[in-house]
Amino acid sequence: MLRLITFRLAHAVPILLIIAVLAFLLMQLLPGDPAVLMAGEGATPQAIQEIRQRLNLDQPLVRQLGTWLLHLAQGDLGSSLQLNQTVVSAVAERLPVSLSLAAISLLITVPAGIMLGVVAAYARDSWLDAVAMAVALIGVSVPTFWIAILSVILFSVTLGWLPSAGYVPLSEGFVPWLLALIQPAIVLALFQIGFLARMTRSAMLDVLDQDFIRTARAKGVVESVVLWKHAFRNTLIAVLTVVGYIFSLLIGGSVIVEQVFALPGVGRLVVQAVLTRDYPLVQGTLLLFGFIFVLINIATDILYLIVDPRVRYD
Amino acid sequence: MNPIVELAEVSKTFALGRGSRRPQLLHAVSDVSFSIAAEETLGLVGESGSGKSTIGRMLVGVYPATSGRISLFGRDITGSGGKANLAAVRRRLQFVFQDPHAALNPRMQVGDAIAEPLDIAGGLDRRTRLARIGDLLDMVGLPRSSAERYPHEFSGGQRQRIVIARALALKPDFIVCDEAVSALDVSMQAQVVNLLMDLQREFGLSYLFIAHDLAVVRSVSTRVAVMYAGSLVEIASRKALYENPLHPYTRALLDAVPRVKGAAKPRQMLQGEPPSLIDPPAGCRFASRCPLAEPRCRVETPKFRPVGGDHHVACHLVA
Amino acid sequence: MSESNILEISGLTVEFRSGGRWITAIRDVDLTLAPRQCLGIVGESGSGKSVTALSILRLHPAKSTRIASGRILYQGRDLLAVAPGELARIRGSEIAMIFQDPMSSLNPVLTIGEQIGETLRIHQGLNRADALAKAVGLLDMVRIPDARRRVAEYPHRLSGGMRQRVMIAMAIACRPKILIADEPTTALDVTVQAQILNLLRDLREELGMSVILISHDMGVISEFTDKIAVMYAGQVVEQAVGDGLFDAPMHPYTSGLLRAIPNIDRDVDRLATIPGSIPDAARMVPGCRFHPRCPEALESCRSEAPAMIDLGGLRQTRCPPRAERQGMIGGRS
Amino acid sequence: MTDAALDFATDPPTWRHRAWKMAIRLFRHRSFRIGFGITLLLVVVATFGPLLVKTDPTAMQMRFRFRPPSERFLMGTDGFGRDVFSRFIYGAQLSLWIGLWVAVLSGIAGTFFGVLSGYVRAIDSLVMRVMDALLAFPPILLAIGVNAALGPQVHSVIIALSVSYIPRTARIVRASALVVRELDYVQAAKISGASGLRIVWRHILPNSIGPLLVQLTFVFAYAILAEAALSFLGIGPPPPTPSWGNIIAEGRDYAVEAWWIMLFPGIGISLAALGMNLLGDGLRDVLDPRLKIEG
Repeated sequence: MLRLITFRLAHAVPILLIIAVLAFLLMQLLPGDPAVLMAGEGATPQAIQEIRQRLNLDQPLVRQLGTWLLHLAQGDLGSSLQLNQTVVSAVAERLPVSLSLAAISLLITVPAGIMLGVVAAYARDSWLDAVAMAVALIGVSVPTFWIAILSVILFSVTLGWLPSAGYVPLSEGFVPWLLALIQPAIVLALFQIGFLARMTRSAMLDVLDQDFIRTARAKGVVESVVLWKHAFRNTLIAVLTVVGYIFSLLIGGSVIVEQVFALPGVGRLVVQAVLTRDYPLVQGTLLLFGFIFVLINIATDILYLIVDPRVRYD
Repeated sequence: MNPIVELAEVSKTFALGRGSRRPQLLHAVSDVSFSIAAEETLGLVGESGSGKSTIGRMLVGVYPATSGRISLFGRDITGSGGKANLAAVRRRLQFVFQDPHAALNPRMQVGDAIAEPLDIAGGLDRRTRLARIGDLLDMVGLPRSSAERYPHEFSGGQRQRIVIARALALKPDFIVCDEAVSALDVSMQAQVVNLLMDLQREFGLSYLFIAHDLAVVRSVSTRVAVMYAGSLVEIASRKALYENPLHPYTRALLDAVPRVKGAAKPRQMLQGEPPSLIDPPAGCRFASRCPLAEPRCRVETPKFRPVGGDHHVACHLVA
Repeated sequence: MSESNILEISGLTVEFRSGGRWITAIRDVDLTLAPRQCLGIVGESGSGKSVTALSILRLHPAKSTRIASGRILYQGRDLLAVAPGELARIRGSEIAMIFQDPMSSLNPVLTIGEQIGETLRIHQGLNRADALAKAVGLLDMVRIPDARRRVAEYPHRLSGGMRQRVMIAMAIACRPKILIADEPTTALDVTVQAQILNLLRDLREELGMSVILISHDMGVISEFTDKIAVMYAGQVVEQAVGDGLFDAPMHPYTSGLLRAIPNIDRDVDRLATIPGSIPDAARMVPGCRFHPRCPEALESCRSEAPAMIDLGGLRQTRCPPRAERQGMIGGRS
Repeated sequence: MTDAALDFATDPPTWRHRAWKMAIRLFRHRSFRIGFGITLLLVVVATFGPLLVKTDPTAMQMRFRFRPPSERFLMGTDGFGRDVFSRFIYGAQLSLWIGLWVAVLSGIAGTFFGVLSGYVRAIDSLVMRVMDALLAFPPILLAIGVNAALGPQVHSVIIALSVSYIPRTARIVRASALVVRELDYVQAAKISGASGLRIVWRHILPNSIGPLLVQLTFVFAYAILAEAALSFLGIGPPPPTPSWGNIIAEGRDYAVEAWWIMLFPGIGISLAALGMNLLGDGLRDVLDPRLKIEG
C-alpha cells in the first residue's frame, strides 16, 4: 500500500510540471506584450523596459521558463507588482480565510449532497425523489452570486441574523468565526450539493441494479442495511471520482463568494490581481490552485485504496 | 490433403499490467501445432482460459504470435513479411463472434454492416453492392428488406445470421467461428449450426469451430482438438476423439458433461481448477488435477506425438 | 395434496413494465414442491423460468415488475401477502437462493467471511466473531480449501467456481428448507459445473433440503432433478416426474427441444430444428403460444389458448391434441 | 418475430420516420419537455426580442432612473435610466451565444482529443496528462487568467471557457472510444482490414455521440453560469455591453430599493441553466443504452 502511494506521488510529478509550464505559458503565448499591458496606458518606453527586465521578459523564452521553474523549485513565485509583497506571502496571508470557508462549506456539502442523492435513488420515481432532485437541479442552475445577494438581503438586511460581510479569525473565538462564515459557506455549498446529489443518485441507481444487491435481499437483509452497507460503499467508489471536480467547483465558487461577502481570501486576491493587472500574482495563485488540485487527486487515490479492495491488492 | 491453415509451435504471451511496477507475462498459448485442410471443420474445445480463443484471433491477425509459425494458404503471416502476407490473404479469412449483440454496430444499417468487408475492399458500384447485399441475405435466410433495418430489430439468432452474411461477403475460404452458437438458445443454435454446415457444403468453406460445448462440436466437426491451460493435449478425428479419447483430460471433460437420462457410467470427478497461466507449472499442465499423474508428469513436459492414424496426444501415459 | 407440499405456486401471473405498458412475463404458472424433492424448471430465454424463481422470494425490481395474480403458499402462508419484515425473516433462513453469475452476485467491497457471516447474524443473532468462526466451517462444507485464510479475502481474488461455492455456503448457512438455484452453473466450465452439481447433490442429501433448479440445459435438469417442468413463452407447457418426459414427451415443444439438442454420445450429421423463434413477450401470439412453430398445429390451436391437462401419474401437458391422440385425457387440473 | 421466414409487416422506416420516433420518445420524457420549453422560450426572446423592443439597451434616460416595473418599462429601469427589459433581452442573446459557442468549440476540440487518445494508444498517456493538468485549473480561474491576458472581450470569455471544458469532454469521448474499440464489431472491421480512420468515422464517433451530446448540454449550462459570474466580477464582456452578470453587478448596490434590476437577470440566468440541465437529463435518460436495452 505504501508503495502504491509512493507510486501515485511519483506519477503526480509530471502533471505538476505540466501545470507549472501551462501557468507560465498562459502569460506568454497569448497575444500582447505583458510589459506594455502592465505598464498601463501612456507609459514611457523606459518604464516598459524596466518592467521587462524585472520580469526577465527580455530573455529568450526557454531561458525564462528555466528561471521560472528554478525559482519555483525554491518556493519563489516572484513579487507582486502592486502589493509590495512576495506572491507567497500575499497568498499565505489570505489562505486561512479561504481554507476556513472551504472547510465549512465542505462539511455542509458532503453530508447534504450524499443524503439527498441516496434518498432520491432509494425512493426512485416517488415524490421524495422528485423533490430531492428539484432541489439539486435548482442548486446547479441558480448562479451563486445572485443567490448570495438574495441571501444577504434576507438574512442580513431584513432579518439581521447574520453579518453581511467581513471575516473574523478563528483566534477571536469559534462562534464569531463561524457566524461570519456560515452564510457564505452555505451559499457556496449550494451548487456543490446539487452536483453531488445528482452524481450520488445516478451512481446509487447503478449499484442498486447490481446482482449483489439482489443477493443481499435474498439473504434477508433489511432494506436500510441493503442501502447503507451493501449499496452505499460501492456508490462511494463512483462518487470518489468526482471529488476532484467538487474541489474545482469549490475553488471557483469561493472566488465569487469571497467577492460578494468581502472576505479577504485568496479568491478575492486573484480578482484584485486581475483587475490591477498584477501578472506574477495571477500566475502564482493559478499555480497554487493547480497544485492543490493535484494534491487533492492524490488524496482521492489514497481514499480509493481504503474503500475499494480491488485496487488495494492490484 | 493440402492444409490451408498450418500452425507450428505457436506461442502467445500477453504482458499484463504493462507500465505498472510488476509487469507479468501470461502464457496464453504454448507450443501449439495443428493444421486444417480445405473444406474441413476443425473443432477446438477447451474450458475458459485454455487459449482456444487466442488461437482463433491469431489466425485472423488480431494478435501476432509471440513465437512459432502460422501459415495461411501457404503464406507465412508471422515473422518478416508477415504483414504483407496477411494483407494478401485477408480477403479469404473471416470471423464469426460469440455475442451477436456486440458483433453488430447498433448505429449501422444491416445492409451497410454486411457490406462493410466489400466497402473496405472497395471497387464496387452501387448497383452491384446492393445486389450482393441481397444475395447474402438470401444465403442466410433473411428477407432482403432487412438491409435497411437496424440490428436492434432482430433477435439473437437472426443477428448471428447477419454476422454470418457479413463474413461471407468476400467469399472467404476459411472462417473462424469463435463460440458462434454459444449465446443462442437450443432451438436457435440448431438452426445456425445447420446454416453453417449448408454454407460449407455450398461454398467449400473450412472452419475452425471454437466452442466449449462438446456436443455441438461433435455435430459439426471433421476433426477435434482439445486444449488445456494453453497447450494442445489431443487431436483426432471426430469418431476417434469421442469414442476413444486417450488423454485423461479429454476423458474427464467428456465425462463431466451432463446427459439427458443420466450418465452412462459413474463419473470420475476432476478436482481443483486449472493452473495459473502467469506462472505455469513445469511438466504436464494437467498433472495437478490428473487422476493418473506420475512423478515424471510434474517434471517432464509430454511431447505431442502421433499414436496411430491422425490421432495425436500429449501424455506420457498413453502407449 | 397440499398437506404433502412444502411450496405451492398457483395461478401466478407476473407483468413487467416496458415503454409505459405492462407486459405479461409469465401467465398462470402452477407448480408444487414436496419436501426433499428436487424440481427442475427448464426453458429457453424468455420462457419465464427465472421470473418464476424470483417471484417466490419477491426479488424482482419492485418498480418495474408486478405480480398480477396468484398465490405462493409456503407452509400454509402466502409469500405474496406476508409483510416485508416477515418476508425478510424467511429469506435466507427458510428459503435461500443462488444465482447465475457468481462474479457479480457477491459484494466486491465486503470480505467473504463478512458476507457469509451476515446471514448468520441476521437470522441466528450471532455476534461477529461467532459468525466468522461458523463461516469458516461453512467454507469447509462447500469444499473450499484453506478456509481459515479464505474468509478474510475479497471476492475478486476467487475463481468463478470458488465464488459459486461461497454463494452456496451463504445460502445453506441457516439450513434452509428450500434452496432455489437459478442457472447456478451456466457461467461455469463443464468440469467445474460437475463439481458444483455434485456439491449441491451432497448438501441436499445432508441437509434434507428441497431444491428448485432452473436451467436451460436438459442434461443438467435430467441428471439432477426428479420432477421437471418445461416452460415456453411464459407458461408451463409440460410437467413430469422421472424420465417419462424424455421417453415420451407430451408436448411438441418438448419433443422439438429434445431433438434439437446435439448429442455428445452419437454422431449426428444434421440437427433437427424448431422453425421460427421465441415469440416476443410484448406481442404474444394468440391461441397456443407454440402454434406458429409447431409441426402438429391444428386449426383450433390458433385461436384457443389451451389449458393444462392432467394426464395422471403426475404428468401434465398444455397440448390437448397430443393428449387426445394418446387417449390419455384425464380430468382437467 | 419469425426467423428464417422472417417477414416484416411494414416497409423499413425512413430516416425521417426514425427521427420522428426519437422526438416522440424525447418528448415523452418530462424533464426534456420542460427543458425544451424553457430553452425555446429563451431562444425566441433572444432572437425576436430585439425586433419588438425598440429601446436601445444602452440609452440612458436620467429622468427615468430607478423606475419600478410598469407598462412602459416591463422590468423597470436602472440607475442610469436604462430599460432593464431591453438590457435583459440583449443579455439573453449574449448568454446563449456564449453558451452555444463554448459547447460547440469544446465539443469539437474535446471530441478530437478524446478520439485521439482513446484510439491512438501511443499518445494516450501524453494527451491525458495534459488534459489532467488543464483540469487542475477551475474553469472560472482559467477564464480569469485568460481574460487578464487577452483583455475583457466576448471572444476571450468564449476561448477561456471552451479551453476549460475541453478536458471533461475529451474524457467522456475517450471513455466511450475505449469501450467501443474493444467491441466485436470493431474487431470485425479490423479483421476485414479497415483503416483507423474508417473505424473512428463509422464506428467510434456514431457510438460516442449520445454521451457527447448529453455532456455538451451540461457544458452549455455551466458556460452560461460561468459567463454570468465573470461579468459579475467585472471580468466579462466590458460595459456598457449588457450581460446578465453585469446587470446584476450594477444593480447589486440597490438590491433592496430597486430590486427589479437584479431580480430579472438572475431569473434569466437560472432559467437558461435550468433549461439546459433539464434538456441534458432528458437526453441522458433517453439515449442511455442501458435503459434502451431494458425497454
